[in-house]
Amino acid sequence: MQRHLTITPSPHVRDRASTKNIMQEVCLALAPAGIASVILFGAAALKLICFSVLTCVLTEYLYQLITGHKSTVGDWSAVVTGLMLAYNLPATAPWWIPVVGGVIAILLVKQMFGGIGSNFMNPALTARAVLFISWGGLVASYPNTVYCGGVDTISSATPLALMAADPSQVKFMDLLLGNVPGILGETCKIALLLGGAYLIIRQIIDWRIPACFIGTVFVLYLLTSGFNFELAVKEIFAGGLMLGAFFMATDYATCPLSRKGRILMGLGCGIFTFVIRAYANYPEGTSFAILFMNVLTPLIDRYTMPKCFGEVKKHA
Amino acid sequence: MFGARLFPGGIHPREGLNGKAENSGNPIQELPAVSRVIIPLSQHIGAPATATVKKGDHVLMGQVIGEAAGFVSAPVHASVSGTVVEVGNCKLASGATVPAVTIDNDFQDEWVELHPSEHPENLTAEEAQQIIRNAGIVGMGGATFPTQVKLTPGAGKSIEKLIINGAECEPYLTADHRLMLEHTGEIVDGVRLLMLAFGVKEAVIGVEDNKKDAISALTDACSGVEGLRVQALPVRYPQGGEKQLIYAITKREVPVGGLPIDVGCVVLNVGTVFACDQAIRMGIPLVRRVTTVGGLVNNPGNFLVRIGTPVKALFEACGGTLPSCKQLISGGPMMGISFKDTDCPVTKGTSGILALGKESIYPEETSCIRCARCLDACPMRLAPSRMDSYIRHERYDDAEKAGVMNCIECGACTYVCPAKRLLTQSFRMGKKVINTRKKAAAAKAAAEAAQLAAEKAANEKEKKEA
Amino acid sequence: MLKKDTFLGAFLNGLIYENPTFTLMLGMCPTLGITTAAMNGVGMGLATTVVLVFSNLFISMLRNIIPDKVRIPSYIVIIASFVTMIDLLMQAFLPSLRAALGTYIQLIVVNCIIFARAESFAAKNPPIQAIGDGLGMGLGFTWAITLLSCIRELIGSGSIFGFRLMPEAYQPMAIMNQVPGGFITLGILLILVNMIKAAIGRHNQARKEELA
Amino acid sequence: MSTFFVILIGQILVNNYVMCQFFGICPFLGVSKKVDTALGMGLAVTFVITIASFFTWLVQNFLLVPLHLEYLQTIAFILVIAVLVQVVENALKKMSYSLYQALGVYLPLITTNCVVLAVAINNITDGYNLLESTFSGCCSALGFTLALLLLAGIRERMELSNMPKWMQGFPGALIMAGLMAISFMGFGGLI
Repeated sequence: MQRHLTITPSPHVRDRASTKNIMQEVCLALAPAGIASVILFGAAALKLICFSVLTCVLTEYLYQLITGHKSTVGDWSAVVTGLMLAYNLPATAPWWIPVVGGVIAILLVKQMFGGIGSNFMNPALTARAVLFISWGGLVASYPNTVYCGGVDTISSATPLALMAADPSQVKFMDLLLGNVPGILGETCKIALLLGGAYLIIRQIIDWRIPACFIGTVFVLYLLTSGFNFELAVKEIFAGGLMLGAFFMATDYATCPLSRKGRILMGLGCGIFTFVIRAYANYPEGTSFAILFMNVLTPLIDRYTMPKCFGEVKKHA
Repeated sequence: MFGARLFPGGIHPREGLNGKAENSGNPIQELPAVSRVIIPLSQHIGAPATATVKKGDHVLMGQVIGEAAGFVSAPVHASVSGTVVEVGNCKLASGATVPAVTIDNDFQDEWVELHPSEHPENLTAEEAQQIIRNAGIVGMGGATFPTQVKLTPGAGKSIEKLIINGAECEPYLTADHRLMLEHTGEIVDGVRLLMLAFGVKEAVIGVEDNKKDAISALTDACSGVEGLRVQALPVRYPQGGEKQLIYAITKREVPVGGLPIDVGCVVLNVGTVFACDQAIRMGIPLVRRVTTVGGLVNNPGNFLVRIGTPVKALFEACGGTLPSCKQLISGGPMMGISFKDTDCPVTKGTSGILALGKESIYPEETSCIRCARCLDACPMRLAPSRMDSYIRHERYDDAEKAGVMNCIECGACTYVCPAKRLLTQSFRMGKKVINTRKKAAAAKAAAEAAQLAAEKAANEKEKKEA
Repeated sequence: MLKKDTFLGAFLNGLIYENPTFTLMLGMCPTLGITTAAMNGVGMGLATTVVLVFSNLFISMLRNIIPDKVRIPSYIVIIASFVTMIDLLMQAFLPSLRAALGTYIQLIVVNCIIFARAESFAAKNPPIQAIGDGLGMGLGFTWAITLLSCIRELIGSGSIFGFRLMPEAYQPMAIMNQVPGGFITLGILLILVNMIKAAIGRHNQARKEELA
Repeated sequence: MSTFFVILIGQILVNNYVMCQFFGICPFLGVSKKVDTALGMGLAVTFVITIASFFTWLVQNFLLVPLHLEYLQTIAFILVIAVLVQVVENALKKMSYSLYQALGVYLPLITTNCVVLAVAINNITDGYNLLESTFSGCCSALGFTLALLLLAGIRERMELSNMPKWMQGFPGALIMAGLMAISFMGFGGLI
């Protein structure tokens, strides 16, 4: 009877979900977009993904080795960061771009603030922004797909830029399948929708963020274009909006905790994406909008904490 | 996918072998009396009862062996007839050492003279309170709060609604389920008597709808009773929490720091109501209860056990634990206490005894990833991850502001945490520290006030003398 | 360590021990604002040093005359006068450097280093030490921001003082010339300085223990 | 109207004095440990800058320019600001003691906050009229407050994370500020 019995505090059953399998599921959800990018942009895409993931994992491993922390490489979070970083690069980027980006993402943004869960900005997006600002020529050039001119040719304009001139120039089917110039992960919307739907069904991400995010952008375009439905639909299917809304804005560490806060996060991302897309220097506003909302997140959290059960009645 | 819910938060805890599904079909069987029972005198919240017997005394079944010591307390009765062999201490499953009376069973099952109520349907509130108090009835869902205290609303408050807790939301436990099936009549009768005695117009029996047979049985039995109805509740833990159940049924929120009576409700467990019925109709005090034995045992079942029976007798009746058993739990897997010593007695609050496997062993804690699952799971709408980090950084004031004192320790946050953080554990510790500090502060303030008063008095005296 | 109330002591204190940038964390705006090129660092540092020395000197000389109540406006007037002089001199003789430094020259007046030294040192010490302190603090500030600007210029433009040092293939990291680069570089530099300090501290501690 | 909108967005987001131009870094790093104090400081600064923008514009256009004393701008402005801070402090003490208690401790620090002087000088350089100057001053100060609040929020959160020892304090705050500044760069070219 007494053999190897243990005493632990309650509760005595735990859910099966762990950090590791959540991250693995995110990787799984990211996989279709990765496969699509290899199909669309060829071996160059695969090379960048490998470099990015390897750098992230290695940086995390080495940092923890040097500082004497227990290695958290096994939780797959570095792999997720690596994938997201690669998805944010054009296929023409040289090999050292994901390497520099990976080091920045893991070291500067994540580990220096205490590792997983402690970073206040999305590592992959921050790294992308740094690369973007530093080497705009290399990171902000968008190659054509294999099926449309070939990866060697740099497109003159992304769908977003084309649409600014005339929405009918861009075919909806091309947007959906990803046969448009752009960064690796953003072009194939079917793959992204698939991954996003998977994450929502598995309840890994909160549907409120992508729904509010995409919805806000859609509504704003509809309103400002005099109810040009075609433009509004194409706008939400163009650029990095889907990638950002499903995979970046929903990053646990950098989005608000409460449901109300998450709705605000989605709205804020949507508004800033629209504003930057429509009026600022950069053709693509998703990443900067998300980064800005990341910075706002602690304040959102502060003011949207749910009221304790029973506190509402007291004031009424 | 998202599941219906009638209260904020909540989870669906998973079950292992011999859970509700396997065990709810096993009828209640009476566990044969054991030769020696150890009856703790502290089986309730409040002051321990004071022993009224001494070594060598002969006691009868149902005889008072410990008297309630104060308002928030409950008497304790002998569950067998026999000879008192020791008035000493015993260890409970929680590890606490409490005073206890050990009785050697003479197997005569000789009852003391029972005093059934002469007019059960015309009891006054005071009479009913007295009967319940004398019967030693406490909350049998596990909280063990003396029932008559609950039924004594403070000045200016009245019981509008009686809510009967048949939710039994903890995994594995089926004792209440079986009780509702096999003693439907007594339970409904008990509710009716309480309604009459306390002038309550409305009563609701809340049952989770994984107990369809119990719901239909109760509904049938209720049909003749005015103001009493059965409400099926979607399955969700912790539906059986007082505040959650009240909200699920009445949509009233018990205010922070308040009691159910503040919103006109009193919540009683079905087991408690059954015990009340027994006490009023037959004069039988609380000496037995139904306990589930489940998990990794050979033959799980629901047993009518005499209070004070060592837990090992239950395991023996179940054919022993399976080799894969790693942990024994008293109570449900979410809020129960793990224990090693199977000599500890079954008490009034023992709703179940479980044997769990390696899933109950704690995995290693990792960093919080801010997934906010704990926020979604918290039935009190708290932010567990945040309170946890306040407590771990020893910022107790902030933790208190964040509402840690409202935590009901249901364990839902800890259950869902993918980083496997020991949230509930941390809150228990934090609450303890905050309470200790508050007590210290109050003591200090009282001392200062006393000193001030003394000085003032001295000053006045001086003045008078001058 | 030398005592602060000698000229040399005050000088070294500012230069190293209580370096305004790395220890006192004063004067952050110019430290970050103009350090995109090494030359700017030197120019800003020296301009600040001149103002600091003269304001320290004057405030120290007048320390027994200025009534306590109006000391802050008085200091501000003294400092602002020197800043205006430096500003006008630079506009006349170093127009390109003045243009590169922009408003920051005028803002020397609110540089907390100068104000802090006036308040906490010059107002309490005789002129010689005050000059020492001004010189030490000023040069301490100068070397700190020059170091910072060298790093930023090297990574952000591939050169130092305009001389290309990085190989031809190196692609300059433009963000170093912008606001984020400034903050992050100083942050990392500060981490390194703190680590070196801690290492020296441990070393001294060990030696002390050895001696004892 | 559109000028005012441009000023609003420009001073708060695009040309945020702290995040995009490196002004007022000392109070930005110094008073950003707690959101509550950051808010107090932000409000005090907003109050002073708005009034200072108004008066420095008057001083520039009705005193310095007519007398051809533009080269005394720095001295004149800093004096105006120092006097203003003093006046505001005294006035607050008399008029609203609760407000004085809330903002009082921050007021003396404002004299040496370079945002105040920088805003005053830039208003003149940008050729704004009196109303625009005052509005721009107010918006700049709100931008400063925003940056301060954001950093304070992040620092409060980071206090609860397991940041390595060597990151705590100023180094961490600087790197946080740097990352924040990246997020502000997206607004480039908005106006």
